[in-house]
Amino acid sequence: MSLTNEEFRPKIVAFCCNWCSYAGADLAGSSRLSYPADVKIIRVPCSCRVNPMFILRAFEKGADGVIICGCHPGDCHYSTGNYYARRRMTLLFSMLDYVGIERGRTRVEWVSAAEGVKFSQTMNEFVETVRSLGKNVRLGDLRCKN
Amino acid sequence: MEASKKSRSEMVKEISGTNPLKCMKCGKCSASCPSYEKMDIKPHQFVSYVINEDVESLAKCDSLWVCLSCFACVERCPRDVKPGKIVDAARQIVIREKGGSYLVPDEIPELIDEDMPQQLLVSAFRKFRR
Amino acid sequence: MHGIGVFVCHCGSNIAATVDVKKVVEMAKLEPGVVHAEDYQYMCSEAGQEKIAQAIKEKNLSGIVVCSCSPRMHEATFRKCAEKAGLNPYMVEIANLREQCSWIHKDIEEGTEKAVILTRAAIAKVNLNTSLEAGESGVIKRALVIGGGIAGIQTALDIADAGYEVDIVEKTPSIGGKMAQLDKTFPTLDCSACILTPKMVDAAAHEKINLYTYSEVEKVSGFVGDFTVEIRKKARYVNMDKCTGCGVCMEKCPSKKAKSEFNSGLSNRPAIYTPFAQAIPNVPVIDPTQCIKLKTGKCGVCEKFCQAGAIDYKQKDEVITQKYGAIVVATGFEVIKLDNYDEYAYSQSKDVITSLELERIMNAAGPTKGHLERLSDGKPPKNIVFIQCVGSRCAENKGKSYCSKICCMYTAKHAMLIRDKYPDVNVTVFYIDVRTPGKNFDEFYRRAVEEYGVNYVKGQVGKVAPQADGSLLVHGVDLIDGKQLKISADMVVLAAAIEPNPTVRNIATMLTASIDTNNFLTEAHPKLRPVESPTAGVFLSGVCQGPKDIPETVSQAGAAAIKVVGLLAKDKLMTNPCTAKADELLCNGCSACANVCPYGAISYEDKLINDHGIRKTHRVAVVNSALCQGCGACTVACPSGVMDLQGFSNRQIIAEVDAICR
Amino acid sequence: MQELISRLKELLESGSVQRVLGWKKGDFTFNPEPAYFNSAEELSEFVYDGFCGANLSKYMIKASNLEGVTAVLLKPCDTYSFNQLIKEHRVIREKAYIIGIGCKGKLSLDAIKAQGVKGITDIKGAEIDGDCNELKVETLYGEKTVSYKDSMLERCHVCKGKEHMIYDELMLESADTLDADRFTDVEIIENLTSEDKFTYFQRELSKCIRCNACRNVCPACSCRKCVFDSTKFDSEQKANVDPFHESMFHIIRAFHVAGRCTDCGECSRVCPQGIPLHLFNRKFIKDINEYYGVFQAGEDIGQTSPLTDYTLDDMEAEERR
Repeated sequence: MSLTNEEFRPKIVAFCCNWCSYAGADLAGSSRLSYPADVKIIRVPCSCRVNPMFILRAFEKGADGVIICGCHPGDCHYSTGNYYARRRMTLLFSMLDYVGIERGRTRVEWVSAAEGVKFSQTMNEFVETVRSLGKNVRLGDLRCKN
Repeated sequence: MEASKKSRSEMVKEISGTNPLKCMKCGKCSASCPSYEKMDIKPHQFVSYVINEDVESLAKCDSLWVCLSCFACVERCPRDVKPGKIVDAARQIVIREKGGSYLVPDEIPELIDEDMPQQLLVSAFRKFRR
Repeated sequence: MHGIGVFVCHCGSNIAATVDVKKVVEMAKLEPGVVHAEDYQYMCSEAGQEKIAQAIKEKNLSGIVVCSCSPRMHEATFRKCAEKAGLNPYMVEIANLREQCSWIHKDIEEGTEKAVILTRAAIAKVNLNTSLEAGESGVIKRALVIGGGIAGIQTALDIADAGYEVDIVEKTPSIGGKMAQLDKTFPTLDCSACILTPKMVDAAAHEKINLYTYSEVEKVSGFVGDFTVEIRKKARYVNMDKCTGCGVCMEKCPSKKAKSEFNSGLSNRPAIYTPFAQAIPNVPVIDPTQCIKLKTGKCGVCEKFCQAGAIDYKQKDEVITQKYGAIVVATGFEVIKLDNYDEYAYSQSKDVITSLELERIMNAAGPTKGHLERLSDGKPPKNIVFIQCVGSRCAENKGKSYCSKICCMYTAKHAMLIRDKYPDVNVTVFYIDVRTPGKNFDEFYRRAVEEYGVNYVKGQVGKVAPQADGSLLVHGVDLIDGKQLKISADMVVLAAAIEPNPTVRNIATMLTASIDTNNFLTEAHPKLRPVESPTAGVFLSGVCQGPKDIPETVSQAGAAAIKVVGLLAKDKLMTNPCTAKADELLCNGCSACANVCPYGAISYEDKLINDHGIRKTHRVAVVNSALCQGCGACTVACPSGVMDLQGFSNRQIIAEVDAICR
Repeated sequence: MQELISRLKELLESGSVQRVLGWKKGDFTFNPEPAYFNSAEELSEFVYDGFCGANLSKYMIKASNLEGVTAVLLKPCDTYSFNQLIKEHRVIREKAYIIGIGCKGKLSLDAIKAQGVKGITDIKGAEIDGDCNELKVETLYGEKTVSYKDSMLERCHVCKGKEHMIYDELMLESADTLDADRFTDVEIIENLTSEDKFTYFQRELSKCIRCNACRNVCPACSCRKCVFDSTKFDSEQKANVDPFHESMFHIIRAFHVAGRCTDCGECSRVCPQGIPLHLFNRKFIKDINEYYGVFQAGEDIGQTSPLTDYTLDDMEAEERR
């Protein structure tokens, strides 16, 4: 079974920090700024809560793209969380590039509670990029696929 | 007809790259315009014609050819609506729709009158040398 | 018994219009662990909560999922509801079907599909939730107010009147702020100083209020109820205890070239100065960038003349550390720089001034002793033009996107005062809109037009051209008459936009309080919690939160004060139980977690561990749950997954991931 | 060599150490193994030569719990690991008497075999006292001679230097072996297309049998219980059930040791399938060096690890190369 790009609906997992990006997503919602339903948000207290294990697990279970959103550097609710997250994700995503995972499937974006527009734009862009890359075949658990 | 009208106003937006809905009708463009007196449609009114999808009237008006393209309005517009670019876009539409009837260099001397400011000649190149 | 209840809210039509709630209920019933699922019009209503409570009791639910609006909105509501019904409040999860589903999707099929998945993820998570108990922490009965303008003063007075200690930290040498610089206030035209100075005196005299002027907040740590703040008291070079405020030093000081900040740079001040006559405290400071003695070692005039012996050139900055239960930000505003609006010739002509500068010119204590005169030649102006919205209401690349809110009213005030005092002066106001919502505000503006004959013209000015004869040619337009106007004026007043004081960025960072793209502090909820920051224990007063006039600022200052008092009145605060916890059986004791903890909440102990019958002493991490704020940085630093975050545990998040990707 | 053995005897007999942690002879000359020596007599089995590649630092975790002081023999590169373990409170400095021993490059049987040598029965020329220029290999098919240099482990070609980072006393001479850049291989992979990168790693990793040798030998992988053995993430895996698990395991393992890995190369040395596992760790090391400044784990105990540190203007993930 092959899917053309038009039919292809990617699975996107977005990890959003509770204080900025999740609120930014709420603002996008209350401002009725749409983005594809392919994006499903997981609320975490801070971007520094995102364990590489979660990201790889998402890919394993069939996610086509993973995006991490947090407060802008300097604005972290916990002062320093996003600084750690920035280093961790830079290194992890660089490693994923290195083992041949397409670069467009991973992304880090800083979205404040006031940036509903940015949240929606980011998600639209990200979904478009992942859609153009097609189904994730390099990291998936192939047993579940038919 | 309805469709072509609409597409012309869309074209103005596309060519000018501006969003007329951003205008807050402050009138700074009209206050800045050196050719204001000679204009039948005033600079701050341009946007309404585009919003109301009446590019027809815009295309017929004198303002289009009175505008010096000095871009004072573009520079000063607080909302980044750039009325000068709308004029420019309307001109282009008119010129495009005329087909091949571009201004021929030989015709220019006849068209020049003595009061014509130097700036107009320079900006004429902006208008016609497309 | 294990059983999950799922409650799907219609939110009127907010959710139900784009999500088939019945289908969500159907699908939820198929999920493992779910024993009850129902939908209702408004789950957050009393009747809705009653349904939840009943189901918890009747079906003996061990956890619930409420599919409704954002957890930022009603998580607390549903947790309380669960608690009342006898369920641990942390056995509640919210699926955000409104902000993150129904409101952004139009297609009902698509919306429903996503809603089902979000619900499934919440169910997967709640299956792994554990009961958590909130801890308690103490409250230090003292508040800090950052900024000593009218907002800060009012907040401090109200808190102090309720019986709590308050410290005001003000970075300039005197409290009073921008209001002290104003001449008259709208819409009643009382003298600003006359109504402000009594409040300044009250603040200084109040036994519960402590002023740190010429001081800045340098470091903030801790959390609601228990902040530790370092305050730098800059060297005044004047001993506050000895100074009598006689003012001789200021008179005798030979260095008089510094621009007076208080007079908006329109007059000079000595190197040793108080910003203005009614300054509180009435103790001068020496400006080290101007003082000849401090710069060259020679002079010492002030020391010679000071009868009290209060001058101390060797004084050093002092850093004091104080503990607070609550912090109020009242940092106020500045007028924007006008570099981007050179068409109005502010940099080219001395007679183009800002409204704040006009305020000083009109003031009897100002640079012209209250006489309206041109700064270029001292002549009385005959034609004055006011230009509104300079730098306000602009596209983002051109200026401030917001309305500065106060300009319409103060311009009407200025125009009125000028026409009143100098009836032969023509006053023209170019406006885009006149915005006068507020008690007696529109009446005030109408009086300016009707009684005082101020000429209001609709249309923004294009440019101001200084002429050879010293006059200013104003290129304007009257949009109503459809005429372009060229008015020869001899003074132009610009209603420049206001912006938050630039220091607020740094302060917000120290407080971990969020800030918007315009540098205004963000409120916890724009409508329902307007004076609180999302950061617990931090409150907002005055223009730091958004443009405001004096009456509004004072009301907000009072509102912030009552919020502070409400906090300080408590003896104990419930702490967030979603804290980190180490599995001491397996901890390596490697210190990675402690290295990333921003709160110093992790320490190490040697513990005797019984590992499958083998007793051994191990170095293990111990989290102080009173200090831990639950960010989770440690959980990722821990390679063995031993450090976990309660409420957002590794397994819970993995379960959500699995449910979403299923 | 003799002086080393005499010194060890002296230490044991004087009672200043209770045991020696070193290597003893294996079944062949080319497979010595780590061992404790509790008495001077036991030292007759002691050996130290070009085949003693094993990094003994990790054994000190257990030895730190034993009674008394352990004399541990550490090669220059092993001392980085030991330092890192001190930093992580995994070993107790006072429980170790560190004899920093010289190193002239360690040998790889695979590298010897790769030179076309089969049926090896004995190898001479690996003695630490020798000049380490040539190896005489006895095989079922006669004696062969191979160059010492060509027979070294990959890690010795990119040697960190022959200086000991921590020791109580130094013994034996070293010889420089550095003759390659350690990031060359990483760079080659980086420059492939993502398709080719994937193919390369899939080919390598599909050999993985999840024997956990890499994990067990790694001085940084010293967790009392590995996440892949615990239920902490619902991630316990005893074996690879699908191709992704191999990469998941190795990526996460590399991430967990990032900023802590000293690049000792033990993972690649012990992998029975010959997977170049160091390429994962080196990628992280290379990125850390490029993005956050050059960092060598184990060099300086006082230095913060790059992953528990930050600067306000670190680069963004999207700016990665």
